[in-house]
Amino acid sequence: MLDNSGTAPIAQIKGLRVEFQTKDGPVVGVEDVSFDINPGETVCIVGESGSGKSVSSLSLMRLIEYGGGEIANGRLLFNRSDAGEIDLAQSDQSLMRHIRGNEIGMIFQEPMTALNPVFTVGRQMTEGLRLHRGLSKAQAEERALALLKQVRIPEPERRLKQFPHELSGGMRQRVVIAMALACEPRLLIADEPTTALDVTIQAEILALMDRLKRETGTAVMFITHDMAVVAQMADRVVVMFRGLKVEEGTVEEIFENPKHAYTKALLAAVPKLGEMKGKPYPEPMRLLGTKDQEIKPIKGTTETLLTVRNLTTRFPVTGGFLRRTIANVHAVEDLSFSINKGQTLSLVGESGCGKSTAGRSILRLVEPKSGEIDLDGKDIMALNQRDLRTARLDMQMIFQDPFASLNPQMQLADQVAEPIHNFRTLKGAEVSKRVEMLFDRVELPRSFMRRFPHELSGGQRQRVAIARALALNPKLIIADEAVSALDVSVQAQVLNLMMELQAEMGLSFLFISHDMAVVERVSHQVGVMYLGRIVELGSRQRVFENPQHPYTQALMKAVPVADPRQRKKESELNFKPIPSPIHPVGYQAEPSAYREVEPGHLVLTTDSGY
Amino acid sequence: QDQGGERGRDGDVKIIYWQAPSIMNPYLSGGTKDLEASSLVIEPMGRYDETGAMVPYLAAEIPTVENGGVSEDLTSITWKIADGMMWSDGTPVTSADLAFTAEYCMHPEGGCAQGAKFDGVKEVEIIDDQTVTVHFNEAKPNPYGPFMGAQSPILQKAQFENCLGPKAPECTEQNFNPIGTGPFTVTEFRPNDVITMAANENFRDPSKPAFATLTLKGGGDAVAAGRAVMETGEYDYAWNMQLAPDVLSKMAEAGMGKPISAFGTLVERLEMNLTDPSPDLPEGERSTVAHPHPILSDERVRRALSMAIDRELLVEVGYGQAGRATCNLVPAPALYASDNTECLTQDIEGAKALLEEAGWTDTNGDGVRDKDGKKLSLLYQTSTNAVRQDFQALIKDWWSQIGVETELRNVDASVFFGGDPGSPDTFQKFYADVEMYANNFDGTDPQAYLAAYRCGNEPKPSSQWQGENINRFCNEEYDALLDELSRTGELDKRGEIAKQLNNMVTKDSMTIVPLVDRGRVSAVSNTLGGVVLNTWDSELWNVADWYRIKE
Amino acid sequence: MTEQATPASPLEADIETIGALMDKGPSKPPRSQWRDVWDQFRKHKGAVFGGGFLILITFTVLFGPYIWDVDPKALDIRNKNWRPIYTLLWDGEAAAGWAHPFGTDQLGRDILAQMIAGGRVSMAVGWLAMGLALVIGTAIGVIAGYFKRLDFWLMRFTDLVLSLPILPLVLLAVTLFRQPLNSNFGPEGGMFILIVSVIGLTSWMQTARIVRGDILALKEREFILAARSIGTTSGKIIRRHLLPNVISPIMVSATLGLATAIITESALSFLGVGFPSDYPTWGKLLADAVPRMQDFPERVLLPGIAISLTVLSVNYLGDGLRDALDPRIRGR
Amino acid sequence: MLTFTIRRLILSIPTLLLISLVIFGLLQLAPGDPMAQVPLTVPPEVKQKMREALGLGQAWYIQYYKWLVQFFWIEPKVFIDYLTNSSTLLGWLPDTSLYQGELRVISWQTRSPVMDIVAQRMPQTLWVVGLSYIVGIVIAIPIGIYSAYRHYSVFDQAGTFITMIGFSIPPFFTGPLLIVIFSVYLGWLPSIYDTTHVVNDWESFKVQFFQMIMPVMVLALQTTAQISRYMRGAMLDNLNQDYVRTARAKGLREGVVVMVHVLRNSMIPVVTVIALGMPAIFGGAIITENVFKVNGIGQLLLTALFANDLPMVMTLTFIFAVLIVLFNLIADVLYGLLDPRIRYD
Ligand SMILES: Nc1ncnc2c1ncn2[C@@H]1O[C@H](COP(=O)(O)OP(=O)(O)OP(=O)(O)O)[C@@H](O)[C@H]1O
Ligand SMILES: Nc1ncnc2c1ncn2[C@@H]1O[C@H](COP(=O)(O)OP(=O)(O)OP(=O)(O)O)[C@@H](O)[C@H]1O
Ligand SMILES: [Mg+2]
Ligand SMILES: [Mg+2]
Repeated sequence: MLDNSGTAPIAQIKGLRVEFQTKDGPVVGVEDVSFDINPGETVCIVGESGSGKSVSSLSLMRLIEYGGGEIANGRLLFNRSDAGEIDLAQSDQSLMRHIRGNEIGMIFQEPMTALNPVFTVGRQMTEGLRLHRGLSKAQAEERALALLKQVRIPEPERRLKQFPHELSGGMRQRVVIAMALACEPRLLIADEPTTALDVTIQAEILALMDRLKRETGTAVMFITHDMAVVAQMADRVVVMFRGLKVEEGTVEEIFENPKHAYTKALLAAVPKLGEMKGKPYPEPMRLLGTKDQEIKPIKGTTETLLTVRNLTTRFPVTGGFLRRTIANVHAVEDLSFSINKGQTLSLVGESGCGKSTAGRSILRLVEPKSGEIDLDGKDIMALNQRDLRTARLDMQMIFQDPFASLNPQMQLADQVAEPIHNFRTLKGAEVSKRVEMLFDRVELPRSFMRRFPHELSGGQRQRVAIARALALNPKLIIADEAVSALDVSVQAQVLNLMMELQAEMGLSFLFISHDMAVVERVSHQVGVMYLGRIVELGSRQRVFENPQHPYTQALMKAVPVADPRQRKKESELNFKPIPSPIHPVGYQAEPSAYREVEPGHLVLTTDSGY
Repeated sequence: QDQGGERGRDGDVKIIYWQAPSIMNPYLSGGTKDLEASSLVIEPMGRYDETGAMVPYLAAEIPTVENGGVSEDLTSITWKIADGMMWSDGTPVTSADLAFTAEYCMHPEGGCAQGAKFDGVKEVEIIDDQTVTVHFNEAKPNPYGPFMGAQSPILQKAQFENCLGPKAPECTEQNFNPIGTGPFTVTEFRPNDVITMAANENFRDPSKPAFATLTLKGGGDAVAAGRAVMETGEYDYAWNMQLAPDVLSKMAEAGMGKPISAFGTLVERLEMNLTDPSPDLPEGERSTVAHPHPILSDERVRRALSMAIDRELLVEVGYGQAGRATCNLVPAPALYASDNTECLTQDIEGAKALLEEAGWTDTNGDGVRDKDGKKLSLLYQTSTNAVRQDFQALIKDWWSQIGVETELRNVDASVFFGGDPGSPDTFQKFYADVEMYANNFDGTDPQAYLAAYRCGNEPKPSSQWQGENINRFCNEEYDALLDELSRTGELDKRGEIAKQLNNMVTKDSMTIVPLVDRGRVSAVSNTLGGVVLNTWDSELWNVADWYRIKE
Repeated sequence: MTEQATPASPLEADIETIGALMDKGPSKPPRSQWRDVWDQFRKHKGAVFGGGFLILITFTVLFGPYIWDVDPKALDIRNKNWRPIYTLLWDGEAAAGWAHPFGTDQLGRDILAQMIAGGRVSMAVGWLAMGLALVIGTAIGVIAGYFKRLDFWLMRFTDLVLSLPILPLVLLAVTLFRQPLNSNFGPEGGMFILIVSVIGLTSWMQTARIVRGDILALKEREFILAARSIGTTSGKIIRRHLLPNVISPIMVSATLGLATAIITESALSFLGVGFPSDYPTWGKLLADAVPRMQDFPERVLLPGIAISLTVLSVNYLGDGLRDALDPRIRGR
Repeated sequence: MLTFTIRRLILSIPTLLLISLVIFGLLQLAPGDPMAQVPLTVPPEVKQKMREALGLGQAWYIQYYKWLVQFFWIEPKVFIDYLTNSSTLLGWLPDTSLYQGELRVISWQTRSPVMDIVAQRMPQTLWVVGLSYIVGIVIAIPIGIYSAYRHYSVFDQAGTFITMIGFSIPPFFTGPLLIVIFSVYLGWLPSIYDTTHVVNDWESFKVQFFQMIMPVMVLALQTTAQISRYMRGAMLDNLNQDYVRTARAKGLREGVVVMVHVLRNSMIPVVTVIALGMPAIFGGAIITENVFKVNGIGQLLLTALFANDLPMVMTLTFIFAVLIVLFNLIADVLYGLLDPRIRYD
């Protein structure tokens, strides 16, 4: 696989430089990048956010022009099977149209928006086939069906007639992959195809791509910043940093013997499942470049801050003539746990299992149906709207998507200051002092205070969200997937920051995530959720080292390991589709009953649906 | 000239009325447009011609005292239908139709718009198949109300029999398509839009009308109507060209048609409010005789206001050949028209002197006269209409020259002329100091017209603000003269009294300040012959005589 | 924290402080938000022209009467129907002269003075009615979109107003309110308030619908939830978070609203229910001149051009402002 | 979707009743008198009699109730009778004869049933105003698309310029202007619309075509200006979406990318805007109809207003209100149909 040296590389990027024209003059997206891709090989491009990975791939498709970019320099040699080698940078758009989709396929970064919302999946899949292959409608549909089967989408016939929003994120991503594969391109570019997905689906998709590559011999250019994924997928790795290629090598070389400082830093920042084995308390990560950092475990206290008992949240599904509720989404079902002061409880689980809803229910941002919430002696459920507002002084939330949770029209300083203004905890010049302090605290330059959210990177935005959550000195912070959207190096920093704050200020966290490695790093307690219920709850050490519930075990298995020598096989994975959380109105959910396997380690005994 | 010939030889004639006719029954609508449209189809016993003289239509002759048609004591009139008069459906016109027409209009629940025409009628007696006698309650010096003129045409009994009183509005078919004796019959009536007609097969003169069909289109505005006749030649005849003279003459230059005009009794006038319209008064006392007008009660002020006006210029600006400066309320017929002309010359200096004399002086030098701390400031209202607005501007200008401040107001015509007692803006309520509009009288006799200014006939709360004595004029002498007029049958004597009455409200007291004797203007295509503009009856009175001029 | 270190190799130094903390370019001195808005606005040529022209027109109608101090209502009947001064270029005989550079109308009123006076009224009516419509439309739209319970009724109320006939409404308003307004603001002021209110009150519906639609979508965005979680009250959520985000459709409504207001006023005048007869507005000048359009084309063209140019410049101004106010576009 | 529609339809009944009450109240309160057009020569007491004959003296609630009964009970009966009696569509059904000569909504001006006149006016209104709407849309959409695609290009600027001028010039000016040019000077087109004209062959079609050009164009100008703005805005919103890039990555031609992928998405808001503009078609165009003497619904309303023909104004306004409510609903439903992401239940 690796030494196809006999055949010529399918694509060669030589000295690529891409510029964007902006109001402040030209901005360089990619400075100088060169690498080759050989047939049947997977080349992973890694690097921090904004390092030019997407720009390089778009340049190869010559789509960069539509985004306002310009290939200022360099050659993009592409080996066409019949017509020999051509320079894509020089070819005209009509030739490019022939190549795009036909000889080079591309999977885009955002599966959610990459599909046209108003056309059926079938329509969008057959388009390229009919264009490039000249198939009739029926033939194209047949081929699309075959493709959907190939990417293992359940009920493929039905999917063809569905619209993108009717599919789950994982299915949509698979449709995009199938579409990119439709004309059996010789080169497939996959731009972070799994970043937005949770572990189980990610594992499925990675396995699928690997299989397809093996079966069709397509060369793959795989862009990601997740080192674990790289370890699972890559033949060769190209490391990019600030628009430059800093290192290139086989996957083993890179992982076992990184040369460049950035690569080392990157690898150091990757949390690895099992690293915390034997340690009872979470501790900050050791990052490169912070030599004098002192690693102290965070113990927290044994004093209870938050107690949640039998929390149930349902969303009504209305329908029928008078808009009556005909069914309920049982998003959170009989949830009980508690968090101690200065400690972190993590909720993990599959997408859609009710983690976010649980977090929001505690803040009563969605109204729970029943249950008790007790925050430091205050009965949250009993509060009226006014007192609830006051109660939120003590509990704050960091939302799942930092970009969505910031007002695009407001300057960051104002957004961070908003809670202070709301509660008038400070006045006048003190407010700006506090905001400056918060920016320093989350290590954002003060010059960012006047910026708008879109002018920041994802990691920076997440810091703003954290700063905002800290503005009122809360006792509890609910961090909903606070780090999932970040690239590893930034993620590590943010995690360290959170732990640092916890150590200093005695904050408690409810940490919601689906990334098991991260959870292992930060939590004192872990709750595994499935279909609205906690199926397993206990101290992090117990749950991770001795998983009892079958779902927890499956979840552990799906986590990709950042080690190229421990690749998972597709056959090892078997996921059941999640059953529907929607039940008719009269449905009586049975209460959860737990068995205590060890002290403080509870496992659900009643039916979880898994 | 018309060579004559068979009926319908000249094809189609197209008439445009910028106000579209909405009904073909003049008894249900007093609107001029409806009256004139229906005059193409239904006819009275006799009509007034362009000189105001009566000509028989369905009647054998016009009844007079001389020929014995009108009784000596003026209490009855006998109409005789000429021989061979036929409805368009071929049945003969009989005295029963006449009697029915009177019954139709006099029905108490019918809301007949021409009720005034049948005022004082005691009964309509059928003498024989072709003769009826109308008996009046008392002596009628002018007995030509019923069955005479465009307002009172004959309806066919057979058609309207079931449409009496409250049933009248339900007879849509009848109201849109009356069977008549006129030169045309309705083919299709589209209310407020277009009427298509065809020549009446049973019309009494076999060579008339010259046109086989007639289209009467409605809608738009006067400019567009004039344009269609005089500039594009799409239409043959356009009604009521109320346009500024320069616009009209410009259109005529296009050479497809020309404006024609004729004078009647319509006078554009200023009415002076003799009572106080001040909003400070309690509602119900504003503009009532309880409070005389603080400024305009003084005859000298009224006179000064009149003297400041240059009527000739008004005519030039507003009406051109369709107007004549006048000082009279009754400008015609000659028999009743007073000959006073003294107001025709503008006299700014005289007006100023008169105001000085009345005690109005400009003490603070702001250009507006005052007296006892009260400014000589007037509110001048009229209905919305381009010419009236020009008049307002000009008159305001002149009045400012003599030190009178004027506030202008124009009110939508449907409100101004509507009698809604709830609205403060009607001309009857007269919540202003001066107002301007035009009025005339039907036919040739001004008695009822002059009787409007009788004491007590003013609009007031107790009469729901209805009443015709708009100025709240009150003069015993005037009332006595009116009584005398109603007793007098002799024409010359009547003329004398009418002139005297006219002078009392205009020249002598300046209660009414006449401005312009407004003629009717219509536009007629150069290819349309036989048109004689008539202001005393329907404009389309002689449509049977119209013909196409062949090049 | 991040800007002071100056290590040997920039790349190495960057790695020292990995990640998101550094700007690649030199960090620019902080600038005020309004500077940015202004900079972006300045780059939009149309907007600058539009704004400039609007200022010019506003100044002309505001201060014109002091420079060209002819009374627009003064009649000069001997000098009626003058042509504009430029007709002398090809027709030496024409009645024209510097006394009335734009000519006079059929009563000898100076057209230049009338244009200036008319502009004052038209611009005032346009701006005020548009402002009123915008305020009402935005308020109703925001409330309907934000408070689910009120939505149905407010939208049906919008339907109701949409179906009200404007002419009887004007007449009714005149009847009911002229007297009190007259006594408080004078006849012209009173009528002005009346017309502005009626136009404003009957033209907010489009804005309301659009704003409501946008608010409904915005409300589901997470930053609104975030704002609630940090204790922002509903009023402040609307003011700080929702309104700035619907500025773009509001701008479009404003542009169209100004034009509609000026035209509605002129249509009312045309139908005879607008301002008093001697109260010039562009719309009325235009309507009055239509019958004499062949002889005196300038009388329709002057107000016509004035209206069009105003509307056009407001449109460009709106485009520019919208771009300038949107930080996402401004960043580019 | 169906239940949503039915639910909204049912809820719109009380709304419409309320609207009818408000309109009725407004018209009752508004000043004006149906007798205003009767000449002053007719004495006041006669006018008073005429008013009484029109039923004007009654209390407002009695008048309102009468109107309600007439409009909602008697007129539908007449309509059903018409359907089963003389319409070609349902003429085969047995004659229903529901209408027993009760009093219908009668116009004060013409003393004839309002609905008959409305039915008479509908064809020309639909022809002229409807066609102008279609023409306007047909012109506007390409302009909007191309302006957005070539954002800030010369074409975009010129398009904006012309549409804005079109939008800002009132029809009472453009109408006479066109008449002066094309009817007076050039003599190509008639200045007066013939509502009785029947199209039955090529010649008469040409006549119809010529008489429709000017009013249609004057009206289309306004539509074009508005719709092209919306179209441009919607296109701009969609051109930068990710799925556009996906479409390009499939190797589709620009034409297909823009005209299929982007256009389809952009049409969603535009189609609803178009639907919302529909009631105005049935409502006619007051000034334009008047200028060209098209005498459709708009002119009918105008004359009725000036004649204070309350039953006519009331009925027309209410029909208009019904259409507005209906088309608002249609717009919402269309939105749901066109955008698969929106589900109403
Ligand atoms: N349209 C654009 N206009 C201006 N600058 C751009 C544009 N697109 C990308 N850039 C710049 O180009 C650089 C590289 O961006 P690119 O999207 O390739 O990053 P990336 O490596 O894909 O990051 P991520 O992991 O966040 O997707 C960044 O600095 C970015 O700001
Ligand atoms: N507002 C809502 N109305 C109806 N159903 C909802 C609503 N919010 C969430 N749900 C449903 O509740 C369930 C739980 O959703 P939730 O967002 O809590 O999942 P999650 O565990 O946070 O998933 P993810 O990892 O994707 O964020 C899902 O089935 C979701 O579809
Ligand atoms: Mg990227
Ligand atoms: Mg979530």
